[in-house]
Amino acid sequence: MSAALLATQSAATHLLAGPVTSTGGGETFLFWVGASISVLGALGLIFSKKAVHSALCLAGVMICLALFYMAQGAVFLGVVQIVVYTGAIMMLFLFVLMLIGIDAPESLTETIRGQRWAAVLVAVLFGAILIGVFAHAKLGPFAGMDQANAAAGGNVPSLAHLLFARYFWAFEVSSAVLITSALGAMVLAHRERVTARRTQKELAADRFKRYSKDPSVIVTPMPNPGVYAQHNAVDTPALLPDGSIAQLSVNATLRAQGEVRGITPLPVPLPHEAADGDGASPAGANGSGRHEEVGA
Amino acid sequence: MNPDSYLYLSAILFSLGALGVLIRRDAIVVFMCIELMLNAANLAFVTFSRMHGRLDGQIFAFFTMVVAAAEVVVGLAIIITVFRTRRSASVDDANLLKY
Amino acid sequence: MPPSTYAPVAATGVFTLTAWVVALPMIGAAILLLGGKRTNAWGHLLGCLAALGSFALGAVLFFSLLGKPGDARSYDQHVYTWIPVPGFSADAGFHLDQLSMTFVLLITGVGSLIHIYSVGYMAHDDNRRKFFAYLNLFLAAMLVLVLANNYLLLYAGWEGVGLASYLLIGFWQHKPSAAVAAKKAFIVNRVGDVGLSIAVMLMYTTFGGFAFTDVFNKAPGADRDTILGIGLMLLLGACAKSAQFPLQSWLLDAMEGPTPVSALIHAATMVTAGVYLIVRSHVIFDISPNARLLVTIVGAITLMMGAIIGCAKDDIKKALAGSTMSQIGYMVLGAGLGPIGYVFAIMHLVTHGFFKAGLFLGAGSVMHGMNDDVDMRHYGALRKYMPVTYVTFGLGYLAIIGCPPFSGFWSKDKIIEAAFAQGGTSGWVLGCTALLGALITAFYMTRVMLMTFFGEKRWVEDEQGHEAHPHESPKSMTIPMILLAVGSVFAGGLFSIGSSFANWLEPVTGRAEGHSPINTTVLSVITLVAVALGVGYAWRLYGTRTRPVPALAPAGSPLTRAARRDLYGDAFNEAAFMRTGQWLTRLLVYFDLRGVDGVVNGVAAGLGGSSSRFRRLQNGFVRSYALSMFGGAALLIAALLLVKA
Amino acid sequence: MSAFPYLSTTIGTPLLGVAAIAVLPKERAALARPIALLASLVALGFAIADAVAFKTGGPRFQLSESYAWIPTFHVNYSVAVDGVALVLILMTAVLVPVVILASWHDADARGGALTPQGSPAESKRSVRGLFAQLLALETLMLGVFAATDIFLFYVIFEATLIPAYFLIGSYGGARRSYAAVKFLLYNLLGGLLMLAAVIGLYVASTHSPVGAAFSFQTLSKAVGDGSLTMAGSTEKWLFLGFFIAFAVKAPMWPFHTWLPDAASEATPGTAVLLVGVLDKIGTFGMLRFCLELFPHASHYFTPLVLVLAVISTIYGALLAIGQTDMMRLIAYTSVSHFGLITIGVFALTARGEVGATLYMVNHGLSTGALFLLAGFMISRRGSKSIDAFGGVQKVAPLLAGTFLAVGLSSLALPGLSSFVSEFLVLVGAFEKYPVAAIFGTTAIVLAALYILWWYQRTMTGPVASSVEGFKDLNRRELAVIGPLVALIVVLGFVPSILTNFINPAVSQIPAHVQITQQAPHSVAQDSATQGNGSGQ
Repeated sequence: MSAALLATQSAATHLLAGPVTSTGGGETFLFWVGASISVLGALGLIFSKKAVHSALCLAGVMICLALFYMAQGAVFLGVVQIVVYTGAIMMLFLFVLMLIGIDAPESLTETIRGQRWAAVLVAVLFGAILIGVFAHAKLGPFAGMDQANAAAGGNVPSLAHLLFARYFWAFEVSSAVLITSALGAMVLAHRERVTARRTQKELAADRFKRYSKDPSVIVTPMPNPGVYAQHNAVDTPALLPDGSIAQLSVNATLRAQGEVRGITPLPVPLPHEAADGDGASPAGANGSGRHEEVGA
Repeated sequence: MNPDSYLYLSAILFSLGALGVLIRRDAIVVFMCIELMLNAANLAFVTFSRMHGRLDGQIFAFFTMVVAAAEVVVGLAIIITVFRTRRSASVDDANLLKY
Repeated sequence: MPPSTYAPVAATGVFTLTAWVVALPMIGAAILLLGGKRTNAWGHLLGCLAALGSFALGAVLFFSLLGKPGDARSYDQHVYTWIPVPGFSADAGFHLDQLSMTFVLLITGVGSLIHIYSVGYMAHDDNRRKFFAYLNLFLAAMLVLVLANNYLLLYAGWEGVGLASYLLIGFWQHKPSAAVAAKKAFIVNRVGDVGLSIAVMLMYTTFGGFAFTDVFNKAPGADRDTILGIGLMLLLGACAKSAQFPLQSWLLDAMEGPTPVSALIHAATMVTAGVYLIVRSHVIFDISPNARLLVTIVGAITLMMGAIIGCAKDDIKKALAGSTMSQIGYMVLGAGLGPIGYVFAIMHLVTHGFFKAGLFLGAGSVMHGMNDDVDMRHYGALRKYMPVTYVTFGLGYLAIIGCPPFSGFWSKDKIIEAAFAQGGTSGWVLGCTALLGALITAFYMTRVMLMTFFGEKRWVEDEQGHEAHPHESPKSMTIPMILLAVGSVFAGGLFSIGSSFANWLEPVTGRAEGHSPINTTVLSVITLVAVALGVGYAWRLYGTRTRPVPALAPAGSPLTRAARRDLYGDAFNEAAFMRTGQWLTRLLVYFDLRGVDGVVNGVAAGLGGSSSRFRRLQNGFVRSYALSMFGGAALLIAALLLVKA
Repeated sequence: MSAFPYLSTTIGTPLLGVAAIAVLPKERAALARPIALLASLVALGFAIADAVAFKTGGPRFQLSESYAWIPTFHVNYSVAVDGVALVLILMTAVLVPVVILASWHDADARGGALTPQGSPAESKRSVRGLFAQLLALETLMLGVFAATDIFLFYVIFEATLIPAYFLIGSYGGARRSYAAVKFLLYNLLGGLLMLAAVIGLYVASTHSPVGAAFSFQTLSKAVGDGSLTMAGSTEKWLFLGFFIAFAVKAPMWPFHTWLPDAASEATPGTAVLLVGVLDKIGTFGMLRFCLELFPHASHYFTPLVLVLAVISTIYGALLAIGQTDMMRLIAYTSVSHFGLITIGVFALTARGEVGATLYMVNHGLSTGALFLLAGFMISRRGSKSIDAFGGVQKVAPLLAGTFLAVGLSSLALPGLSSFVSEFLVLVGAFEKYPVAAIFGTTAIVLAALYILWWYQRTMTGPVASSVEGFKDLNRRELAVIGPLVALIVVLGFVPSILTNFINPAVSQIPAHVQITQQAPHSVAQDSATQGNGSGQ
């Protein structure tokens, strides 16, 4: 990271030299490395099965882009890119990913007939056209940012001058957009309660009603996870008096994910000890910390 | 290296983002691909800004970020809402509005 | 000599009664048709009265005409302007001259007799009132036809008689055969009507009008080809109406109608309208020898066809109908000969009107007595049971075979003579044909006579098992027969005394003396020999006791079989027109449904189908939409680039 | 502008009837019938008053009224009549009361002529709706003939589709919705082409010295004096836009296939209005708009139009012969008759135009009567098939008699009205296009064939078992058919009742249309100048 920053610095100083048609070696190096990473990242974004991997790939691409911004004299934007985009927005993505608990890998089998090859074709075509456009455009030499940045004494003051003068109205409107979107998100995420909240009394009565029909229903509170010398985490099941594991004491989500910590069985008791009913097998002294799958 | 290369990179990234939108079904990934497209556009803005020696391009990229942020917020909220009711975030599952 | 310019004077005084000649039967028909059942009781009397009144008016007009000099007997009466249109004005106007006067007398005279006859003949029919209404309608239409002073009104009358004929042939509508025959008659006549209407249109475009004054006075100045066209179209009309080859097929079927109808319409009057048309349009035919030639050919062919058919038919009415065809063939032949024949064609027409009406009424009387059986093989020996019928029928028979001094002799002989007088090859061919026709006429009429009134009784029970009880018909039927028999006996002679009839008509039709290559007296003798041969042969076949008439028709020679089938006229029509027509309509119905409508429905179905296929593109997958948007964007950019470049 | 708004009163009267029916309470719905009859009779009275007020020697367009409607586009509510429009208005006003009387029971649960079995759905047919729509249709039909503003004409032309669509679709037979949709789509297609042409004409007028106008008189005058000139191709396209709309309406081969379906599925009353009046808008439009606004294009397209018209004439007649359904048969005869009318219109002679106009009226009367009589038969027997009848004349002689009279008029028997018009059409065409006329004359034979064969199969022969117990015409039916038969006979003998109106109108058609007014060149002058010499 620091090497990249250094490269950025050198590129930035080089840029101050004026109109260019070719960049310096530092920026060239940065570009080729960054471009490779970002293209690979983009490909990873598209083709990774797990959404989390995609998100990470995207974050990588964004960081590369932030470096490019800086290298091109948009220092403020580069920082914002990292702080806002990579920091905030990507985190929002990850947060939502976790919130809705999607971690099952998405099947990449295409269901719409012809969609995939058509999409590839159109994308290639579009990219080719765009590249063709750029290739044929009379772009001329690059003016560089030095004059513009220097106008108000640096990149940030210059941007501020522009933003709060010429683009003031747009700036205000964008704030309205942000507020509206925040409101919208709240409205959308809000779940309207359609029935009155059920009191504890009602819940208890209900529970017993169900118990009367189905004895397997548990009317008592769920057992707490186990608390042992070995572990006291939520994924550690409690032991029942007979030494067996109380599955119910572990959170259902963890159970479903098979994340229930195993326990090292205690040394097998002597037959006379077994006779007095203490068949439980407390955790062995040699219990390791490794996870073990517990057969259900 | 010619600074035009940034533009080519931007084009490639944009197309890849679009490709992702077209072939991925997970709404969140689709959203990410959209972000990629926006970022590709931003890169082009910054490059053009440098080309013309004016800051307006950067301002534009700045606004793009604002809009992207707003869009992500609302979009993710929609995804959550949809997920709540349908237990699915696949864009293909929401296909009732058709012929 | 062709007559001088056609210049009728406006009718005044007594001649304004002309319109009433037409109006009386028309009013009669209107009252009887609109009055409905209320007029049932006295309807037939009103019908007779209208006919007699018309006849009386005709007589008055006749004697008034006689009081004028020969070349001043032409009157025009304008009643009202029928169709007033810029550049086209069709009058309802009447023209009275010797020719139309002759017809008025024939039509109203014979018509009145047949009205009277029908009182008895139709006494048992529930619809007698309607019958008389139709008869009156016929009289009115026929009078319009012969009295019209322009071709359009003539055409109206022409179609009017066609309608009356249709109504009367199909009078017994519950008989499918009658209904079919009626329809056939009307449709075949319509083919002729096309000819007549095209003729009228040609006249209009050529002469700027179709009144007789326009046509007759301007025809000599017109283009010869146009005149020929008009002549041919008129001939087409005449062929249909007068049952001439090739439109002869309807007449034999028309015998499905009640017998008085056959007598009046299909023997005496309506079928002769074609002859009237040709003679009336003599100016046209005078100019165009080619048209005339075709007329004679048609006449000669029909003459022979009718005669041959008449020989083979066992149905008494059909035998007589064949005879009618043949006799009208004579008239058409006569008319086609031009000025030398016009007069005799009309004279034969009148005498034929008498004797053929008499013959038909006699046949009706026989049928009346024989439970409406028409098969002559079931007759025989009726002379003892129906003496009046026998005598009147016999007189008509003598008239038609041309036995002197009966009517037919005078008129037919003249036509044969005129045919020879035509000269050249055509004269010989036509003359010989006419002569042969006379022979065959004698044969088949003798056959009818012998099979009906002589020989053994061959009566059979009818379908209900009623035995035939031949009896003489009531007075109302016999009196008209007697009167017509008188006409058949004397009319020809009267007309020929001092060429009175020829002189009477000459101002209208013009007249030319022909020069027969054979001496007229010799020719008459030859004709009589031919007649005698025909009679003798028939006697040998049917008259001698040794060879009784078989009750069932023998197979006969191919010619006989062909004649029984009307010389395959119907078979030809059926194959050539009916079958192809049915095939064509069926094809077109299919084409309309699958082709024209199919294209329309196909376009609709195609649009509907493709839209429901396009609808499938709306598959609900947002990615699919995004793909098309993206593709569209790519295309747009590409298009922009292309346009820019 | 006349002091009394004759035409608007005539046009508006049926609308008053509609309003009266609309406020009828549901339980008094049966009153809709007498109200409708009354309204249509009053309208007939006003129509006769129009005819009386019309001065036959006066200017071409009379009784004109004009009020601004959409001033921005120079659209006016302008109505006026010439003789041609006047006789068509009279015909419409005569036919509507007759149709209303004939449709008396068409909305009944079981009385519908086409639905003798009366499925439960049929009982929902609204009496008020039927008669209100008949009256509304009358208003539109009267208006379309009276309109002299082209935009107004177009609007009414299209508006007639609305009640007609519902009349077919709500009160028709089993396949009524198919027929109604087909009718609507076909006519809408034509109407859209016409709309394009109307707009095109307007645009053309804005570029001319006349200035923007929709007024028919203004445009016609401008076309005549050369101030409105269109490029040749423009004129042809505009002509085609109008002509195709009218050809669909008329209906001409090959645009005719909607008619048999519509006519056979509609109630007889609706069929009468459809074929008797609505289709006349097509031929009326050709006569008034196509010829007068686009004279060069009309002349250019005349051969094509005549060929199509001749095909229609023969094709319609042949198909009529091949039909087994009575209503379809009549529809095809109409295709044939409309072919003849079109021949008359495009003959471009005074005879042809007068004949065509007369034909429109006579066809309305005779075909209308045929439809109604067929309807009477169908309502008795419950079948439209010809084979279902036989020997009707024995049990219902009056029905058979009137049928024959009307049928004879349809086959143009002299003495009945159609003859006059048919002959005029053929003569008018013969002057200029003898070949077309000669082909047209085949209709004389074919018409006899389809009418008489139909008569033979249904009316004559032994009484079919299904026909036994047929009642003869009742009083209402007599009142329906009597006036029509009387008119057919009277107009056959005295067509001058109508030609008095039509002749001046035709002779006042502007000269630029190049209608041959004079009688054909006569050889009389030749022979007069050449003395007594023979012709060439």
